Amino acid sequence: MALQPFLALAAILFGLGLYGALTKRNLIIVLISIEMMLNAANINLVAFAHFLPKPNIEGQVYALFNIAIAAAEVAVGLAILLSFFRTRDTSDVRDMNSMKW
Amino acid sequence: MIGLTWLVPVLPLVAYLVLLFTGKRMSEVAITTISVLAVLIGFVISITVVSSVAGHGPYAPVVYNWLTFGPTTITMGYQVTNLNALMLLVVTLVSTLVFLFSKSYMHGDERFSRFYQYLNLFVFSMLGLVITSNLLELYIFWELVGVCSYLLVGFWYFKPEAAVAAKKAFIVTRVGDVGLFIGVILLYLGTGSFDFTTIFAHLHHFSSMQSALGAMGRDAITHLMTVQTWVTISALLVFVGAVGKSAQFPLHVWLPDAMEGPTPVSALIHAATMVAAGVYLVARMFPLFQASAAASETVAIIGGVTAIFAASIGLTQRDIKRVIAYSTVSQLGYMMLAMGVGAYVSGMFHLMTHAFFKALLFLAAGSVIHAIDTQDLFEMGGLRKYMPITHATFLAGALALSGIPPFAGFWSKDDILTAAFDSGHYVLYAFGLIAAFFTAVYIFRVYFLTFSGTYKGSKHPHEGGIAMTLPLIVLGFLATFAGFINTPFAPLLGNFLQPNGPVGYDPPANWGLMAISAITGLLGIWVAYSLYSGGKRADAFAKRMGILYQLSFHKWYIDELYAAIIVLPVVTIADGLQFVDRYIVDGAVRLLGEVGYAGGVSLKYSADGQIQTYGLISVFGIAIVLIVALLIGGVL
Amino acid sequence: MEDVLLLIVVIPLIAGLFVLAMPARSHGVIRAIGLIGALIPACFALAAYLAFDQRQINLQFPFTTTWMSIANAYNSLTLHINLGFGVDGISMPLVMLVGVVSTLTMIRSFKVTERVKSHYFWLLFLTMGMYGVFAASGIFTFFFFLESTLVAGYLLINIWGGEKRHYAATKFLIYRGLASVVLLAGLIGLAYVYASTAQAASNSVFIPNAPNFLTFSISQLLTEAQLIHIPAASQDVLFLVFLLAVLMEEAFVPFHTWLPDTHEQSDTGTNMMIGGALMKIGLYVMLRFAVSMLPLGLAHYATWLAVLGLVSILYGAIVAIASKDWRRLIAFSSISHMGLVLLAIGSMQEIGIQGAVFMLVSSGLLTALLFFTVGAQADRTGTYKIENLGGLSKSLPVISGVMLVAALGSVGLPGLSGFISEFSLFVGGFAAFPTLSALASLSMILAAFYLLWAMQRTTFGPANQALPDMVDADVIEYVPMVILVALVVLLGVFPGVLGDVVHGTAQAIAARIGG
Amino acid sequence: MFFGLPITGETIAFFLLALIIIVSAVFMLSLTNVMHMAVSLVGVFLGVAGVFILLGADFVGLVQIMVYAGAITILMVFSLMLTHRGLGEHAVREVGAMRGTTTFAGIAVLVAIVLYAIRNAQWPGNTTALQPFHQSTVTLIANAIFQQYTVPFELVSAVLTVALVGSVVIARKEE
Repeated sequence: MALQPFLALAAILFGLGLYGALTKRNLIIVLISIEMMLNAANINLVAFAHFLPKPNIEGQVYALFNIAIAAAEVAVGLAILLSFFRTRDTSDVRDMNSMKW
Repeated sequence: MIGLTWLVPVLPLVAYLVLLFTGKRMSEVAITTISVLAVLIGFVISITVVSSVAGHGPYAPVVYNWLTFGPTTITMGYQVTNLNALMLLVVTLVSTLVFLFSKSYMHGDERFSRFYQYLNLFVFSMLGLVITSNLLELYIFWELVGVCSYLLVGFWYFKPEAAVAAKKAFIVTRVGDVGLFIGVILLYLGTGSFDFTTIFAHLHHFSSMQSALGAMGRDAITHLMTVQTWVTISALLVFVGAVGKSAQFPLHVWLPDAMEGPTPVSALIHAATMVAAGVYLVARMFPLFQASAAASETVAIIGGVTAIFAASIGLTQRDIKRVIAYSTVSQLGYMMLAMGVGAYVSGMFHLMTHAFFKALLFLAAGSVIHAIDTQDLFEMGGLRKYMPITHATFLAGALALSGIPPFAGFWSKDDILTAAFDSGHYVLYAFGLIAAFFTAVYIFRVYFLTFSGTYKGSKHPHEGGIAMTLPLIVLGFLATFAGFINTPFAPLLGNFLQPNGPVGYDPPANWGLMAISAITGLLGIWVAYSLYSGGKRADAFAKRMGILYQLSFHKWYIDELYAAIIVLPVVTIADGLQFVDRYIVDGAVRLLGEVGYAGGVSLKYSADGQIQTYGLISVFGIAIVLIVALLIGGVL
Repeated sequence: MEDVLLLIVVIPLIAGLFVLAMPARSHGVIRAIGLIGALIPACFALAAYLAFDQRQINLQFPFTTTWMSIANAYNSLTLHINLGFGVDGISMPLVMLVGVVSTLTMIRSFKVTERVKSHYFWLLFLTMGMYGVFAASGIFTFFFFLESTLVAGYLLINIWGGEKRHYAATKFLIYRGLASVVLLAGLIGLAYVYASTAQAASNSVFIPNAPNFLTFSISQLLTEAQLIHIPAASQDVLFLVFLLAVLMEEAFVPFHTWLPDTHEQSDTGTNMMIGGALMKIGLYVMLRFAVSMLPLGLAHYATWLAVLGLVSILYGAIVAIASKDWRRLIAFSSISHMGLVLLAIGSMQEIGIQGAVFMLVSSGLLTALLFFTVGAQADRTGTYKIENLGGLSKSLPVISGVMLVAALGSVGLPGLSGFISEFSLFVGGFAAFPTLSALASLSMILAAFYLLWAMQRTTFGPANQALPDMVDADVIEYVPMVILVALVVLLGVFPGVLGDVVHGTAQAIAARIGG
Repeated sequence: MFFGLPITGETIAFFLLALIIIVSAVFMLSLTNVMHMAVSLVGVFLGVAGVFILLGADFVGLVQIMVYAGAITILMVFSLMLTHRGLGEHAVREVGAMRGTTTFAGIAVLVAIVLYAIRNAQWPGNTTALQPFHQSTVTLIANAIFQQYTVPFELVSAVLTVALVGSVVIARKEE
């Protein structure tokens, strides 16, 4: 196996996640898409850890940190969503624009 | 006593500082005593200095290092030469008398001590000016006397005319000062020194200046100049300084206005000492003018023109002090004429006698003004009865000014006219002679209008106290007899001023010319008598003269001319430039700011608050960057 | 004595922190701390000034400590970023000037009653910044303190200024910030050009500090820049960058419009600081970097410098005539004076360099004095508009008298410090550019015109009836006036006290630029 | 040979996983039913976990399964259900075709360039070993976390705690 297929896979997954994050109107879906992007990044980290001339465990460590932070992010994101939904009765990202200008 | 010369200027400075810190609590008598003592001691020292110089000749300068200035070191100090010693004597003598006179003239003024402070500061500066050891030091004191003049002219600052006159005096003389300033710099650059002796030594062999000039500047003009033009330009610039200070045409306009100051100030500063500094400067820099015929010729012409020009204005003025002021301008013109034709001794001689009789005339005028509180000639008259001493001394001064033998003015003025005639300047001689005629007319016009006829005012005039009359008497005595120190029979002053052989051009006595000028003076007096003694004929005469009278009365409209061609354009340009600055230069800046602001405002609508839009734009941004990176190659 | 400069820079900061620790209501304590915090460094500066060795041309009282090192910064050279201080004959007088001006500003600011605590903190911060700028011996240290003056100046204008203070403060920030950016480019460019040239030349030329080529040390750049012959093309470009920065920093025409606005909107104390010390930084940069290290660039642009200087001289003088506000008048007057310095620098004469330092110090003192007296009369009359004033000599004789001294000093009256500065500058100018200098000398007449005209309308004439009743200077106000007048007279009568310090360094610079 | 790769078990496993991931992701984005979306989401996360294991990162893979496929997915599904009303209403309010196409085009360009770059770049040589580390990855990770990365590790735990508390505070009903 070589490095490239993994990087390519990660790139494609990243692109799909990005598409979801930019087009979906439901905040939950957007969050899910972001998780997919994070997963793509994790694939890269682990793949590099594996394929570097001198394999290095730190890639995996970073991936773990990533996962932890992603979990925290999802928790906070969903909490905001619930709070938002309760007050505005919507989970549409287009309604979350009170901070413009 | 020669070692004490430095005390002469320092004493008034000390008096100034004492008055500055304690003057407010002192009585008028104490203030006057301190001040008069300061200059009187100086006068005594000056007498001994003159006597030792007469025996010894010029002394070497006494200096200390002041500032390291490029490759040279500027020194400050003093130098006693024959010329300096003479000036020292004249200045201290006149100062002492004016200080004494001011006591009663300024009596009761709430800023009495301030007045004496300024006077002391002035005398310090003036004395420093006359015994200076180098050109830069001369310039420093030159400016200091100017600022003292500014302060004293504006002494009654609450009078708007005085405020304007003070500013005008400073700025007009400043024009001249800048000329001198540049002249000093050019001389320094040419010779590498500020010392008179060094500069003069270079003037004797131009080749030494050639190298200094060659090393200078990337400016094309320096390469076009020969040493001769360099010297001429320097001399002319130095002369510009003298023109400003000595109120020569065309910078004479400040002096008559300066009469807004207290009369003792006019006597001391604007008649006897400071305005003569211009002549002194030319005398001090005499070798420089000798080295450039063109410069000397200019000096002579300006002097001659000023003499007749100012005298013509003096004929018609109504203000007693203004008449005398124009007379001063005119007489200074004589001195410049003397310097210009090379008559060094005659010029200095006239400077000295003029200091005496003009101070006398001003003080006598001051005595009159003090007595009747007006300066308008046509409100005076018949004062002979009330003020006999003032009358007598004024008459002596007037006779001296008119050049009637054997009064002081006759000898010195005649010297100058003879020199002008002998050196071949016939036109200038004619100017001088006509000016002499005018002089006799206007001063006796003043005399007759003031002292003869009947008194027209209401206030009861009376003679001032001893402090007023004593200076008048002393000066009257000097105005009468001072001329005898340099008669053709015994040229004492000439010998004193030329210890190392003749300087400049000293014409032999010419009895014919003497007679002509004496007759001219008498003729002038007769004209004045016939026109003004009765009072009636003057108006008719003025009408008959028509436009000439108007020209003279309005001072040839010079003030109006300057207002129109200098002041108005400068102020207009300033206003215009201010507008440009505010709305065009700064406007461009603000426009730039506004464009940025407007851009920001319009772009803010593109930020719709949708995070997905931002993300989309970022995607395109990144895509573009990546495409560019790909196209440039090597990066990806 | 080694750490004296560090102390001078740090003490105002410490005092500022003390001020912050005080309760906001205790104005008296805060003012006392502010005064002491400015006075002690000023005394140290005086001690350093007196101990200054006039024969030595290197940076004196050196203090250096490495803050960080960047390996492989350029061409495998290591860059040490230092906190370093040191002064020579140019910066020593300016450090002293900051000491005088800052101390007197603290006294003047006793009159500030609004947000006293933060006012004093920022004044002390600004003091620290200016000390740091002039005492810095490293490019990094210099720039760090330069930026800190920017912050403090901005806040001082923005909080305690006049009606349009936000506008003025923003303008101040943008212009000086822009100048800083350009200056930073120049400084880094200088270090890198030096590093590459020195590395290339190290085979043929002995370089004392080899192989430490990449350096931010001003003294090393000063001593070695001329050894290695930086190519003329690089010098030209760098000089141009520095020139642009200085034009903005020092408010030369046409980048001047921020200065009148700033002065017009600032509090008197801030004006004293800005006009008295802050506005000397630009030309100090010129002398320190552009002139000393890029002689070929200077030679190439000398005429430009002179022309730009002349434009500023005449433009400033003429617009000053039409100025209706005292503070704008002073601002334009100082633009005019600084133009003269630029002209003299362009002359590349030793005397011009010496005159430049004289003028910086002298105009610092005189501008501070002018702003102080103008502010003092405005405290009483409530206006800076010249047309609303009149006859102040009657009610405020002392303030008017000192104002007159300051005005005459600015006109260049001998016996006051302005004269010898102007004279030196003109000697330098005439030696190189007689025609331009002759035109510049018109400014001497114009200066007399606008200053004395303004004086006439302010202090002379009958008293303006619309003005309120006033009392003359109180004891506290005597202190700054007496000290400043005394210093102005001291410099005017004995210029040697300044000239001896400047002379050696000016000579060294002149030797570098071949003047 | 398959895309220039030797056909081994490894390769086959990779392509299977890749297929699962991509298809699930596409489903995830195109389906509208909540439950279907959840299932495809699990597919993506499990596929990624498989890739991790394929790369020898067994510990990370297991964490991925636990955290993502387990916890996060459940959380998402719950949220979707809680806000079902909103979802039902707004599910039709998708982006316009224009916007969708532009976004797709932009992302396609981006991904294409990245793929091109990946293909053309010089990468370090291949490692054939399934497990390049000579020790257990768990040991290695433990060493790294508790020695070298102690501070970040502690910070992460702090972040998690804060996030936990913060979520509660934010999501709590206002009094």
